[in-house]
Amino acid sequence: MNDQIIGWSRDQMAERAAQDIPDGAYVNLGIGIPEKVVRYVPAGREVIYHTENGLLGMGDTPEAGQEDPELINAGKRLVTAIPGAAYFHHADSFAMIRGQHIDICVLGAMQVSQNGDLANWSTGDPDAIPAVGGAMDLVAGVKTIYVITQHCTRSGDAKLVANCSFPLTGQAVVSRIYTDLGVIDVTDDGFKLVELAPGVDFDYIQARTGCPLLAA
Amino acid sequence: MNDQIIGWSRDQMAERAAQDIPDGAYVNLGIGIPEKVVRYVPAGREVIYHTENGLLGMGDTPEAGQEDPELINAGKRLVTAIPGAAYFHHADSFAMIRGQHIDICVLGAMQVSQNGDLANWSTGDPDAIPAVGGAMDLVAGVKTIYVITQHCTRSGDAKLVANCSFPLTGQAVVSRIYTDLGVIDVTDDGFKLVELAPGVDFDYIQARTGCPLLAA
Amino acid sequence: MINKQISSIHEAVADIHDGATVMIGGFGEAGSPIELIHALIDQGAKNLTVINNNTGSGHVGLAALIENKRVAKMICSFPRTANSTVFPELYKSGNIELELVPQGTLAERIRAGGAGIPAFYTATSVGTPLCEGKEIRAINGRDYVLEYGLKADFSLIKCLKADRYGNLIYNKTARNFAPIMAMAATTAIVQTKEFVEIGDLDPEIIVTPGIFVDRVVIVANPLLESDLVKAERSYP
Amino acid sequence: MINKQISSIHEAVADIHDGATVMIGGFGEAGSPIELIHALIDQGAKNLTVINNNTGSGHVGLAALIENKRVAKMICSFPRTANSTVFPELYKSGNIELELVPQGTLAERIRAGGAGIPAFYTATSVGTPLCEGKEIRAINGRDYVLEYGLKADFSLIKCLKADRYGNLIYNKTARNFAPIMAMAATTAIVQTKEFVEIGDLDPEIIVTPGIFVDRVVIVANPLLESDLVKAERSYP
Repeated sequence: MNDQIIGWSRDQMAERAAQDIPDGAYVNLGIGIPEKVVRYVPAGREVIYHTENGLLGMGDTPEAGQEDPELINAGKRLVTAIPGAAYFHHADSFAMIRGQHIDICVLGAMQVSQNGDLANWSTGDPDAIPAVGGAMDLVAGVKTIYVITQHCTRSGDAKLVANCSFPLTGQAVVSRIYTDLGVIDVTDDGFKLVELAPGVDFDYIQARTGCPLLAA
Repeated sequence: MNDQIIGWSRDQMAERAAQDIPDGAYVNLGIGIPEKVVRYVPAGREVIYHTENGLLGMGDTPEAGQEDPELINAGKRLVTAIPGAAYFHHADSFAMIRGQHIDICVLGAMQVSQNGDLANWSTGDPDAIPAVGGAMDLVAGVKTIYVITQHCTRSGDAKLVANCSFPLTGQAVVSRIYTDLGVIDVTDDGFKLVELAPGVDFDYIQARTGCPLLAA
Repeated sequence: MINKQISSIHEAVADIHDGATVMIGGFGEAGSPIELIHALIDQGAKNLTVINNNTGSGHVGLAALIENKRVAKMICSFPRTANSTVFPELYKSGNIELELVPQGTLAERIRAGGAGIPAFYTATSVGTPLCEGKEIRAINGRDYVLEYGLKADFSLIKCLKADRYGNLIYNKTARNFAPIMAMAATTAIVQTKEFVEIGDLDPEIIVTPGIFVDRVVIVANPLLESDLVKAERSYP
Repeated sequence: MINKQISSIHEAVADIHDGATVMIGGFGEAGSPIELIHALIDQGAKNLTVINNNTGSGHVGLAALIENKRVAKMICSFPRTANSTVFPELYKSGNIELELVPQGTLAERIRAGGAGIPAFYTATSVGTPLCEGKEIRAINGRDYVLEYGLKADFSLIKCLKADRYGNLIYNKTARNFAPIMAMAATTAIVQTKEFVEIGDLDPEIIVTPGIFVDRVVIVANPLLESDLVKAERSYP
C-alpha cells in the first residue's frame, strides 16, 4: 500500500466531517483543514458558521474584487458574510462559545487521547513561542468537539494516543475524530472506529493508532 | 419663621444641584426630585444624562404627541433622547455604572450619615416590601454621589444623622447633599455647611440636623 | 432550512412546564411581552420562578400571571411600583417568595448566565443587608461580594423586528433586559412587531444574533400595559 | 460643549507615559489602529505593557512598536502568526515578557475590567498548564478557574465613524476588541475614517457610546498592514 494514494485528502476529510453537521447547527471552525468544512454543507441543510473574531454567518472566500481586509476569519483569511449574518465584539463572541451556544466546533489536533483529551496548542518545547488563541475557550464551551487531523505526524508518529504527551488544550472534550484514514469516536471504552476511508482496512488504521481501537 | 416659605422648593433644589455639574459630565439621576435636574443645565454647558434602563443622552419630558411608551427613564416616566444619544441593554448600562464611567449620580435619601453612608431603599420595616432597584449599584460604581432630599422627614425627623438607623444602600459614598435648607458636604470631619438656602440661618439648619454641622 | 417562526403565541409557550424558571423581559411596560405572558396564563403552567426587574402593574401581564397564582418565586430588584398591588398582597400573606437583587447585579447575573460565567465579584451591596451570608473577598484593597450567574429554562421577550434566523432588533428603551435574557435561557421565545426577510437586517446593527433565539412569533399590534391598567382590565 | 476631536494623531497620544499599560485594538490587521501605533513610536514612550490578541506582522504597526524596544511585556493569546518574526526573536533572547491568555479569557478579562468586575470564574484552561497557580473552584459540580479583570491606562482603537461625543460604529470584523478596550482604558483614543455630525448616528446602532471614548482623531485613509508588509516596509 502507498500512503500517498489511500485514504482521504484534506478536502475529503472536511467534506466527510460536514456530513455530520445537522441542519440548523451553529458551528465554529478551527484554523487549517477545519476551515474547509464551510464549503461542504450537504444539500438541503442550512448551517451557520461562527468565527470567534466577531461574525455569525461566515461564508466562503470572497470572489476577486469583493475582498475586504476587515472581513476575516479566526485564521485571518478573507471571508464573506452570508445574508442574515451579524457582527459583534470579542466578548460577545466568546459569550456564544463559553455560554454553550455553539453546537459544534471542528478543530485541528496535535494529539487526542483515548478519553478525549485534546492537545493542539503546544508541543511543550521550552524554546517554542507558546500560542493558544481561542482553542481552550472553544473546547471548554462548545457542546460537541470534532477534530480533523492527519492520522499521523509527518514523521509517522501516532496522533491518537493512550495519553497525550503534549500540554492539554482541554480534558475529555473530543467526541469524534476525522482523519485521512477514517472516522473514530471517543467512547467510554476508548477509541472506536466508525468508518474507514477508501483503501484503508482495520489493521492498517490500528497499526497507526497509538492505543487499541475498537472495531466498528 | 415659617417652614412653608423659607428655603428652596423641589425645583430650586434640583436647579442648585445642577450648578455643580460640570460641562461634559456623564450624570445619572435617581427617581424623584433628582429627575428634575435634567431641566437645569446651566447655559453654556453640555451634560449627558444616563438612565440605567438603557439610554445615554436622556432628554426632558416629551411634548404632547411625541410620547413613546418604550422611551422611559428609570422612574418609568416618559422621556426623550437627545441627538447623539445611544440605546443599549441593561448589562451594558450597568457596566457604565459599575465600571466607574458615570461621573456623578444624584439620588434621593431617607438618611445620610456624617461619614457619607446612604440609606435610601428600606426603613427596615419587616412588613414593608423591600425594593432596591439600581441604587446599590449606583453608589458602588459612580465616582461622585450627590443627594437631593428634604432636610427633614414629614414628621420633622432629621435625615442628616450621626449614624443611619435604616439599612444602608452603601457605606461612605455620599459627597454632597442638597436639601431645602442648604448645601452640605460630607468631609473627613463630618457634615460641613457649604451654602444656606434663602431665609435659613446656621442655627436653623443645625437645629434640624441630627449631628454637628461645621460652619461654612 | 432554519425557520424559527412559530405560527401562534399559544404554540410558542406550549412546553413551559410546571416549576420552570422563566425570565420575562421588560422594564415596566417597555419591552414587556404581554401577549406571551397572557398565553402563558392560558397555558396553565404553575409553580414558576420568574425573573423580571419588577412585578407588573394592575391586573394584566406579569401582575396577572402572579395574581393567577402561577408564580412561586420572583427574582427582581423592585417588586413595588405604581399600580402594583398584586405582588405586595401575596408577599405579605406569605404566598410568594422573593429574592431581591440589586438591578445591576441582576443584569450582570443574567449576562453571566448567558456567557458561561458561573460566578463573579462585584462591589454592589457590600456593607448592606443584601450581602449577608455571601462570600466577601478583598481584591486590590476593596471588598467585593461573590454573585452567581442566573440561567432560565425559558425567556419571554419582545422585539421590534426579527427574521427567520432569530436575529433581533429592539425599540428604544424597550431593549433593556431582552438581549441578555435571550442569552441566558435554554429556550428564548420572542414576540416581534415585524417579521422581515433574511438580509433585511444590516449585520452591523443586529442586537441579538439568532444563535440566542429559539422561537419567534409575530404580534403586530401588541397591547400596552398602561392602556390596560388605565381601563382597569384584568386577565384572563 | 463636548468635543472629543483632537486635531492630530501626535497630539492624541502625547501623554502616554513610560511604563503605561496600553490596549491596542485589532485582530491581525482588521481594526489595527496603525497610524496611532506609529504616532506612539514617534512619541517615544517605552517600557509599555501592551494588550493585543497578537504581536503584529512584519516591521510596521504593533510589530514595529515591539521592534523599537518600547514594549516590556505583551499580554496576548497568539504571539506568533505568519510574518511575525519580531516578537519571537525578542522573546527567545529574553528581551520581552509574555503573559499568554486564552483568547476568550482575554476578551472577558478586558470586558470585566471595563464593567467594574474585578474577577470572575471560567472553565477555560482548567486542566491545562495555563491554570497552574490559579485558584480553582468547583461550582455546581464543574471546576472553574478564577481570572481577574484587565484595565489599561490607554487604549488605541480604530473605527469607521465617530461623532464629537465619541459615539462609534465599526466596519465588519474590525470591531473585534475595540468596544471592550474602549471600556477598559482610563483614556480611550480612537482613530476614525469618518467624523460625522451629532445625530447622524442612529442611537439604535451605536456600538460604543461616547461615555467610553476620550479622544477621536480622523485618519481618513488608513494604511493597511498587509500592504506595508507586502512592500517590506518598516517603521519608522
